[in-house]
Amino acid sequence: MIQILFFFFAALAAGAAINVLVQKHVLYSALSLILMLTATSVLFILLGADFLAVIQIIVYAGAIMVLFVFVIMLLNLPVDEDGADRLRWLKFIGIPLGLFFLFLVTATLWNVQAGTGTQSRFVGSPQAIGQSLFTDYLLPFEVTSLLILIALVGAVVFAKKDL
Amino acid sequence: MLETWVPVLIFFILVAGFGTVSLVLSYAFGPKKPDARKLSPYECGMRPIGSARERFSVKFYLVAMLFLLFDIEAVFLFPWAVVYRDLKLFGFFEMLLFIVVILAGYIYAWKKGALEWER
Amino acid sequence: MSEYLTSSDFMILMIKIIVIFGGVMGALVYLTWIERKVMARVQMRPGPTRVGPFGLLQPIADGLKFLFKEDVVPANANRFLYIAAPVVSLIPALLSFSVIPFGPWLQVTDLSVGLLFIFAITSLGVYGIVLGGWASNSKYPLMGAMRSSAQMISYELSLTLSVVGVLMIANTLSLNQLVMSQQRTWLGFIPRWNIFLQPVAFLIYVVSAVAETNRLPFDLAESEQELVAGWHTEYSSLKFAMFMLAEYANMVTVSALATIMFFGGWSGPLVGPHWLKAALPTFWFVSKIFLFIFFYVLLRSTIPRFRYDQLMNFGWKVLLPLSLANILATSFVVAIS
Amino acid sequence: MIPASWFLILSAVLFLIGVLGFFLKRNIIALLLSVEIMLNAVNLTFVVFSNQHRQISGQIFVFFVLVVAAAEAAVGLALVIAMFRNRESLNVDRSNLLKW
Repeated sequence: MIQILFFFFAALAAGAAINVLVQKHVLYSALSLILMLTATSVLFILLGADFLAVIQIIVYAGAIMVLFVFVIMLLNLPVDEDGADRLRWLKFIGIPLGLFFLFLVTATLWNVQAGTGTQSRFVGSPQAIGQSLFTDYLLPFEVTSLLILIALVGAVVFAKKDL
Repeated sequence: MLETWVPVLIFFILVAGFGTVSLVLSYAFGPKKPDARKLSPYECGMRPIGSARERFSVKFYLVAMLFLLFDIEAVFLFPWAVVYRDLKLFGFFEMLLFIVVILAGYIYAWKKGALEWER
Repeated sequence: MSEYLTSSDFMILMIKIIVIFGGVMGALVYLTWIERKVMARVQMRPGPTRVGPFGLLQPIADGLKFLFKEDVVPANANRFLYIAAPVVSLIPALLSFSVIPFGPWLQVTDLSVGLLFIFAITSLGVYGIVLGGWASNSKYPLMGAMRSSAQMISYELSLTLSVVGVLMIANTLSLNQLVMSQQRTWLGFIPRWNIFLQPVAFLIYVVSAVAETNRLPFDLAESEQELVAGWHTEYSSLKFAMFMLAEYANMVTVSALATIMFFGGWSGPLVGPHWLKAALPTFWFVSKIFLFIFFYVLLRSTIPRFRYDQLMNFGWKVLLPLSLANILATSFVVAIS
Repeated sequence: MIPASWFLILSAVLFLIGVLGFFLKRNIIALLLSVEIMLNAVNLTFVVFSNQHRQISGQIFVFFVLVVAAAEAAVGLALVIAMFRNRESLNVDRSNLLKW
C-alpha cells in the first residue's frame, strides 16, 4: 500500500518536473512546478517529516511560487522564444550524459539496500524541530535573519526604478 | 502517524471528485448555443480594445516579495512558539534579535516607499 | 491493508467523513439563504419569500438554476486553465474541513500540525483566483485577480502572525489540543478562552480574516462599481457556483478557526442525558461559528468599502507591526511569568 | 516498507531534470524554476537521511534551504524585472553586453 503511494507520488513529482521543461509557456512551467512541490511534500509525509511537508507547501507553493506567477503575469511574457540558439547541440550531449549519470547513481544505490527508509516512523514534530533549531542551530538561525534582510534590501533596490 | 494522514487523502479524493462531477454535470445539462457576441470578453457591451494581458505595476511584485520574506519569518515563529515554554527568556531574546534584524529591512522598505501603494 | 478497509475503525471514519462533508455542504448552501435574509432585514426588505416557506427552498432553486445554465467558455480564454480554476479554488477551501474538530468525536483526523495544514491549504486558494482571472483573458477579471491576490497574501501574513500569540500559550499545533487547552475556567465561571488572554491578536485575526476571504468592507477584488464582478466576471453556470461555494467555505473555515483558537472551540456547558451531552459540543461549535457568520453579514450590510490603497496601507503599515508587537509583548509576559 | 535508495534515486532523477532544465532552457524564469527543482531534490535527500539516521538535523537544513530558496527567488526575480526593463526579453542569450 505504502509502496503504491510512493510510486504514485514519485511518478507525479518526476512527471511534473519533466513537464516544467517541456512546456513552452513559462506560466505552465510554474504551475507544473507547484504540482511537483506538492507531490514532494506528500513524500515528506511518507518519510515522517509532517511539519516540513506543511512548511514546504506554505513557503514554496504558497509564497515563492506566488511570486513567480506574479512576475510572469506582470511582465506578460511572450511564448518562450527558443529560436536559433547557439546551444542547440547541448541537448544531444546533455541528455545522454545525464542519463548515464542517472545510471551510475542508480547502480550504486541499488546495491545499498541495507538501510530501509520508513520502517519505524521517525517523526519530525514541530516540537522536536523547535528544540533543535533554537538551541543547536541558534547561530544559523540568527544568520538567516541577515540573509532575509539582505534579500529584502536587494530586491527593493533592483525592482524600484526611482529611488 | 501516517494513519492520521490517510483520512486527509480520502477527503481529498472525495472533494476532488465532487469538483469534477459538478464540472461534468454543468457541461452535460447546460444548453450550448454559443455565438460570437456571447463568447467575446465582457467589456460592458463595448468592443474590447487591445489585449487584456497588459503589464502590471511593479507594486504587485513588491507586495509578493515582502510577503514571501515575512512568511519565512512566520514559519520560523511557529516552531519557536510551540517550544517557547522550554526556552523561556533565552528564547525571547533570540527571537527579539531575529525580529529586529528583519524589522530593519521592513523600515528600509518603508522609507524607500515600497509600502506606498499610490505612487 | 484489506483488513483495515473492513475494520470498524474504517467504517467509523467513512461515516464521519460523510457526515462532515454532507453537513458542511448543506450549511454552505444555506448560508446564501441566511446572508440574503439578514441583509434584506437590515435594509428593511423581506428577502426571498417565494420558494417554500420563508424562501427556505431558495438555495435549492438557485442550485438547480446554476445546473441548467449555459456553460460559456469565452472565445479567447485559455480553455484548460479556465475550466481548472474553479476546481483549484474549491478543493483547498473544502479540504480544510478534514481537520476541523466539530466536536470531541466529530473530527475526520487530528493532525499534529493541523493548524499549519489549514494555512498551507488556504494559501493554495490564491491560485484559483489568479488563474481564473488570467485564463479569462479579459480586463476586469485580470485586474480583479491581481488585486484580490495581492490583498489575500498581504492579509494572510497578519493572519498567520496573529496566531503565534495563541500558540505560545497553548504550545501545540493540533486543533483538538488547542480546544482542550481552553477547557478550564477562571473563578469557576469565566471560561479560559484565549480571547481574554489575546484580545489584540483576536482583533488582528478578525480584520485579516475578513480581508482574506474578500468580504466587504474589503471586497476590492469584486467592487462591482469598478470591476463588474472581479476575477469571476467571465464565469457562468456551475463554475461560478463553485467559486461562490469556495468563498463561503473559506468564510466558514476562518470562523471555525477563530472559534477554535479564541473561543474554546466546542467547549460549553454540558447538561442533560448522555445523548445530549454527546451532541451539545457540536451544537456549541456550530452556534459560535454561526455568530461569526452573522457578524460577517452585518459587517457587509453596514460598512462602506475601503479604497484599495487604504487597504494595502492598513495591512502593511498597521496590522503587520501590530501583530509583531503583540508577539513580542506576549512572549515577554510569558517568559517572565 | 520503502527502501531509502528509492527515495535517493528519485532525488537523483529530480536533480538531473533540474540540471538539464538549467542547461537547455533559455528563458531566465525557467532557469530559476530549474534551480528550484534542484533545491527540492536536495531537500528530499536531506529528509531521507534525517529519517535514516534518526536525527532531526537533516530537517533543520531543509528549513535553511527554504530560506535560501526564498531569498534567491526574491532577488532573482527582481533582477528579472530589471533586466526585462532594459532588454524587453528574458532570453539569457540576449543579455550579452558584458561579453566580448
